[in-house]
Amino acid sequence: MPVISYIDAVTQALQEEMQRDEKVFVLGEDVGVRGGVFRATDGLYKEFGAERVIDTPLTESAIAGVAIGASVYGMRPVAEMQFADFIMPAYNQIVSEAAKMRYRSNNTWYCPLVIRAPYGGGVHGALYHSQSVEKLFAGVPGLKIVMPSTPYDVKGLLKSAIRDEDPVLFLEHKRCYRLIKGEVPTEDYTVPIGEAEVKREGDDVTVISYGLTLHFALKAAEELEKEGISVHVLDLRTIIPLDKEAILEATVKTGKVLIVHEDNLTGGFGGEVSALISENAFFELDAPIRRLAGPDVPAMPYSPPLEKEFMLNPEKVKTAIRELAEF
Amino acid sequence: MPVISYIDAVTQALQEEMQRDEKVFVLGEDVGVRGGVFRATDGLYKEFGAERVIDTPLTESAIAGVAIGASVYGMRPVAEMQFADFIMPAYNQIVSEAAKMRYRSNNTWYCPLVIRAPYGGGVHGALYHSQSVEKLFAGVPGLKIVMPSTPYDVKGLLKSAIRDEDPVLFLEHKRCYRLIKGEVPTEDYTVPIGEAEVKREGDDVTVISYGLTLHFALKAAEELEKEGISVHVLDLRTIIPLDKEAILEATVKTGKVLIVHEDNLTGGFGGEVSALISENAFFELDAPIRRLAGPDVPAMPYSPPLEKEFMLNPEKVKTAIRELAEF
Amino acid sequence: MGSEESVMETSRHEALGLSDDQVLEMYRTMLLARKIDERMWLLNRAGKIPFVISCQGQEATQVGAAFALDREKDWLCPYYRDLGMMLVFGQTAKDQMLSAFARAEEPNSAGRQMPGHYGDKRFRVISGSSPVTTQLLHAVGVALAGKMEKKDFVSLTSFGEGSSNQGDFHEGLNFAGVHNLPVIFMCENNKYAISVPIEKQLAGGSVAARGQGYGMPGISVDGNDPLEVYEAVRDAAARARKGEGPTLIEATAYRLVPHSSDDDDRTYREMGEVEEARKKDSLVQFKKYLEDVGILSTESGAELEREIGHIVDEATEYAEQAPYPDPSETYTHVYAE
Amino acid sequence: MGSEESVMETSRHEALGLSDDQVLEMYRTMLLARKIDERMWLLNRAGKIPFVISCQGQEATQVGAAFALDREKDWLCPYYRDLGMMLVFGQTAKDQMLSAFARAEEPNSAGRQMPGHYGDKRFRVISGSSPVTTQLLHAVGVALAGKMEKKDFVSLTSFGEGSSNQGDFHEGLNFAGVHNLPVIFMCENNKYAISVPIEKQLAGGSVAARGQGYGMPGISVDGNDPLEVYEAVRDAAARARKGEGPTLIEATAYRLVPHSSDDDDRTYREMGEVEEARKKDSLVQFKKYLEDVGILSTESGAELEREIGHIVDEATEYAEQAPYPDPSETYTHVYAE
Ligand SMILES: Cc1ncc(C[n+]2csc(CCOP(=O)(O)OP(=O)(O)O)c2C)c(N)n1
Ligand SMILES: Cc1ncc(C[n+]2csc(CCOP(=O)(O)OP(=O)(O)O)c2C)c(N)n1
Ligand SMILES: [Mg+2]
Ligand SMILES: [Mg+2]
Repeated sequence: MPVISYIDAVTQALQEEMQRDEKVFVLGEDVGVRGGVFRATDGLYKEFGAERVIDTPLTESAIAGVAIGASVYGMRPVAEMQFADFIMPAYNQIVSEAAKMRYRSNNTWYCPLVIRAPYGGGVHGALYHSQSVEKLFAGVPGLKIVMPSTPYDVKGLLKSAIRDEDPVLFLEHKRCYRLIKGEVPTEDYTVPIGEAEVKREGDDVTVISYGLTLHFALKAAEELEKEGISVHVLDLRTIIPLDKEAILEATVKTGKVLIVHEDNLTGGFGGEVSALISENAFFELDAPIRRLAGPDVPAMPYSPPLEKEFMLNPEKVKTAIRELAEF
Repeated sequence: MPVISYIDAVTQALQEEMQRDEKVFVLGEDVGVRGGVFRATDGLYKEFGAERVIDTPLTESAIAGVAIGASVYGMRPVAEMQFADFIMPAYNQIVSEAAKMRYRSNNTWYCPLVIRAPYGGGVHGALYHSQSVEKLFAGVPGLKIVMPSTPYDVKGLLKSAIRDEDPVLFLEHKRCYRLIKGEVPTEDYTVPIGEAEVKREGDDVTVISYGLTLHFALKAAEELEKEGISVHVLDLRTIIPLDKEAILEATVKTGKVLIVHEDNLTGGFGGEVSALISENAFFELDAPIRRLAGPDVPAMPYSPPLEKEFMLNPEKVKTAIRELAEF
Repeated sequence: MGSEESVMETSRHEALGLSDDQVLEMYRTMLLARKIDERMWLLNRAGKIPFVISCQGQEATQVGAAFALDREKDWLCPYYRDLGMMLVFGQTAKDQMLSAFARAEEPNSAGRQMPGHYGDKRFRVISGSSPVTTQLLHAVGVALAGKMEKKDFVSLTSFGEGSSNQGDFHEGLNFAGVHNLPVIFMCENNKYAISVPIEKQLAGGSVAARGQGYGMPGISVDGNDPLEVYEAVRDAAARARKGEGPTLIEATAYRLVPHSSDDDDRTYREMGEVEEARKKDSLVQFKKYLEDVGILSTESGAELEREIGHIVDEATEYAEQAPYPDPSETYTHVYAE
Repeated sequence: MGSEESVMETSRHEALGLSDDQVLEMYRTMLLARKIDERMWLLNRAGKIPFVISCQGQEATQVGAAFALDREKDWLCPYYRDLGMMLVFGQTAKDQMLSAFARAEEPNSAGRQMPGHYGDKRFRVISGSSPVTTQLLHAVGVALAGKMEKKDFVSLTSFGEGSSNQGDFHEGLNFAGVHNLPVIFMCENNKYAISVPIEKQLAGGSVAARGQGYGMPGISVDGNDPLEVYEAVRDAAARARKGEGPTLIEATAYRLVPHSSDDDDRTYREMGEVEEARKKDSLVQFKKYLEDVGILSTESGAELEREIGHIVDEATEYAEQAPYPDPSETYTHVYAE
């Protein structure tokens, strides 16, 4: 199997889906001629032309709203928000419209659309090019939220998202784009939305994560093995709908749970995971459920020492796991 | 002490603060001549004139953005969103601007502004005049979120919000407006932001809630007393910043916790409260932490049987408490 | 505007290519919309339905516009007052009453949404929400899809003059202009947004004047005149189908009743102003026109009123008896099942 | 435009009431902005600073506009390219370099924000963010406050032509129009929004043309000519102070460098086009003007360049040595402490 980068997996999925289905098209700022500011849509303009790879005006609400209209009509738009931080002007369209279209029309109309957005920090992006936004959408029924961590999952899940009958927010950690590489089959495959995956088996402590921090957990697990701590790592992959069974299974496996995400602690999605566990597997727990997350400050600052302070890393994850293991 | 309604407490607080401080002004849709569609600003236009009680165009982003500009200048704007459901077009201004102004300017600029919004259901308001929106803002550091349940708290907290140096989202449960009455002193007083209050003492089960469902909890507690179940009821009043000590104290009091809110279960603020408890008071718990909340559907439907099904009520809360008590 | 020779003898509707039957049908639909609406207020005041939001005063705009479209292929993204438009496109009095009573059989949402929140796949009417102006972008999206698929339909979206100040208006007109899309933006200017009059709402005072800033025609019409609206929309649709892009139309009329059943308009406007507006009521004026050109007589007019009264009665009775949705419906259709 | 008698003898800047010293100061500031900007690119390419976003090509617009304001009382809500404006209002080369190096002493945010995210209480410049066009509404809010407090300052906000399509533009202009506020909306049209050219961005092709839809003057000026910009902003400010309300100004120039240090503009525009634009570079043209009217000589021009070179060197050295903020700063100033 060829080894490709996380961002190439995005591009391949888009390209193959556009080849497979004429209704699939891409729209967003700089996605056409420029191929996207991260180059995620590189080559698509050349292959599919200006009509299917649309450079839109600088208007996120219109990008979302036009995609909604086109998807209701029967197209399969894949909209790009240039940075997840800039999805806010489209919030009304996504929350009030896309997420509620099926419910409010009693299953008559619906929005099979994907909104892709690069999120996350560690790239000198400062306050507004580093944010995690999943918690702002995780409580919006009607929307699905996918947050893959590996090229394999990116490609398989993006294909599933495009083929899905409901609106999917597809969040790509921008630090992973060129950092994370992995094997990806050449033949067509999908990864189902809503299924978590055990990325590493272990017995002492369970880490539940997604995105970039999943890799920190894997790294930490590898290093802790040498200290004799065996870590079980669950990659949520999709946060809505949430794979509750997988979470409970992973909890039972070790009885000690650490939830890790880059998004701020308070109001972050870790709270939901924690609540779910303590509601359903309370008596399986051998220690308090712990969360390790970004601090409760508005966003990640620019200056390197501050950015470093905000970001998680394998060391911080290791420390938290060790504490739980020793509990 | 005079007994007044929840909405009158809003009006009184606004009026008294406008009398006290010339920098305080009100803006929003229909807040002037009409006195607000709920009449929360009734009489203010007459007393303070069109300059301090501004009927704005139908533009929520402008209402928030203009309030931000004016507050940065040094005014004390109190903006009304006609319904919390219509705050979404202002999401970018609130999340990206108001909440981050102080942090991003290293404490140089800040936004002492209040955004009031009627939220919640049970008023035949259907999908878009019934939503709870707190979870959409609870993970936004820099913003404070106040959700009072009684006229006393409304008045005292709204005054605190107006005097606060940071942006405050002030969420008023619209079903409480005329339903909930209570004693309110005539002299000036404030209720501090960030302090929860025990609204009823009890020994068997702790209920943590806010807004309309707090009253359901009190009603349930009253009725359960006859069955010999003693219920401890904590009213969060402010959800950001969260009164962690009060939550942990209330937990320790009974060892059994039920969190109740009208907002949807998944991603709802109850998750944060639950996670906090299981992280910090795990060994004080005698039963799994339970959450009772609105179902995971986009919003409350119009048709009476559906609205009723969505809404919580004292019966549903009673059942949940009883289950916990018997655990 | 009509051929030189026969201007004086030709009636206005003939000059527009409309037959007597067609204008009669327009009037009939306007009247039906009005009567349904009036009945809803009665039902509301009698405590039978929780909420009404009215088309009263805007029937000419709505019916004139919808008549100018192709009811077999064009798409609508209307707003909550567009009862007249919905009737033209195919919904019935029964549909409206079922919706007012929030019954399971109601075609827009099976009772999930408030009345006035239209949506009907049979007639290519996309489901609308309450937050204003969002639908405008959906119409642009449909028009984009149509262009991509080389179809020749147009989409029409309507909205109030207050709502035209929302950011989505700007983003939508700009997007449609850049991509030269077959979409018609129709502002139904009824002079108030709840209590806020145009002077406090709309800088410059004209929605139509904003068209040229997007390089598209911005056309003002008398919203009380269904023929004038018809002509403007017909021409806009023809341009759109020819690939000449979008049009902004502002049809000005007046909201004859309070904003909704929850409103009390005496708190913000003089009742004399409403009385004045009633004199220009399109139902009065258009009726007079039809009488003047000899299409409607006192008798046939009265007969029509009776017939429509029956229809509304029947619809009301049917809807009142119809069952509510089952509570279990609360949980369905969040996602594809 | 100047008095009849002396038009031919009077130089353009004299006709505007500007002294020789003033225009020299304008040129000096433009040049300083350019040189700081150029140095930042070098530092970036040398791996010393992570990011640059440029004013290059827009100096005339920025400096001309800021000169027309009252630096003691007017307010600014600028955007990320407005280095020239910030220098006029009082920031220094050192401030810019501290910001580029993300140092603790940096005045906009103490290193929290990217360079170009201006904010300075000393000069009444409200802190800006990255999401475009949000600052426009803040300027409207400041103007509203000024009107309420019966002050006679104006606020000026600037933004790109791409950004002018955001909903906040529409809502802001409308609000300012309705309330007749003392605010100047200045679009710096540099013909691209990253890779997207005006034709794909801006329906109708003109931002200025949108002014009349809000009942306000919409004025197009040559963004390469600081005197033309100065005049337009001066007049707008005078109108605003007299209570005559807001003005929209579109100053068209060209972005001479890539969008930012992360961009590669060869992927979307011909380098020949950039070369063409360089011929109209305001620094070249305005220098020539000053030479033509005898204010600048070859020698004094060279001396100025040297002096500015020194300033930039010193600023760079200072900033490079200056300390980063302490990591503990990550946690401060979320709320009032
Ligand atoms: C985004 C949003 N804000 C506020 C409201 C509340 N609201 C409903 S209708 C209305 C007035 C609309 O006025 P206009 O656009 O002129 O339409 P009209 O009702 O007059 O036909 C308002 C403020 C809403 N539905 N959506
Ligand atoms: C809301 C938002 N969307 C997207 C971006 C990313 N972005 C930064 S600058 C830019 C282009 C801006 O173009 P224009 O307004 O013409 O200003 P210019 O950079 O050309 O001066 C884009 C798309 C952003 N900053 N904010
Ligand atoms: Mg109106
Ligand atoms: Mg530009």
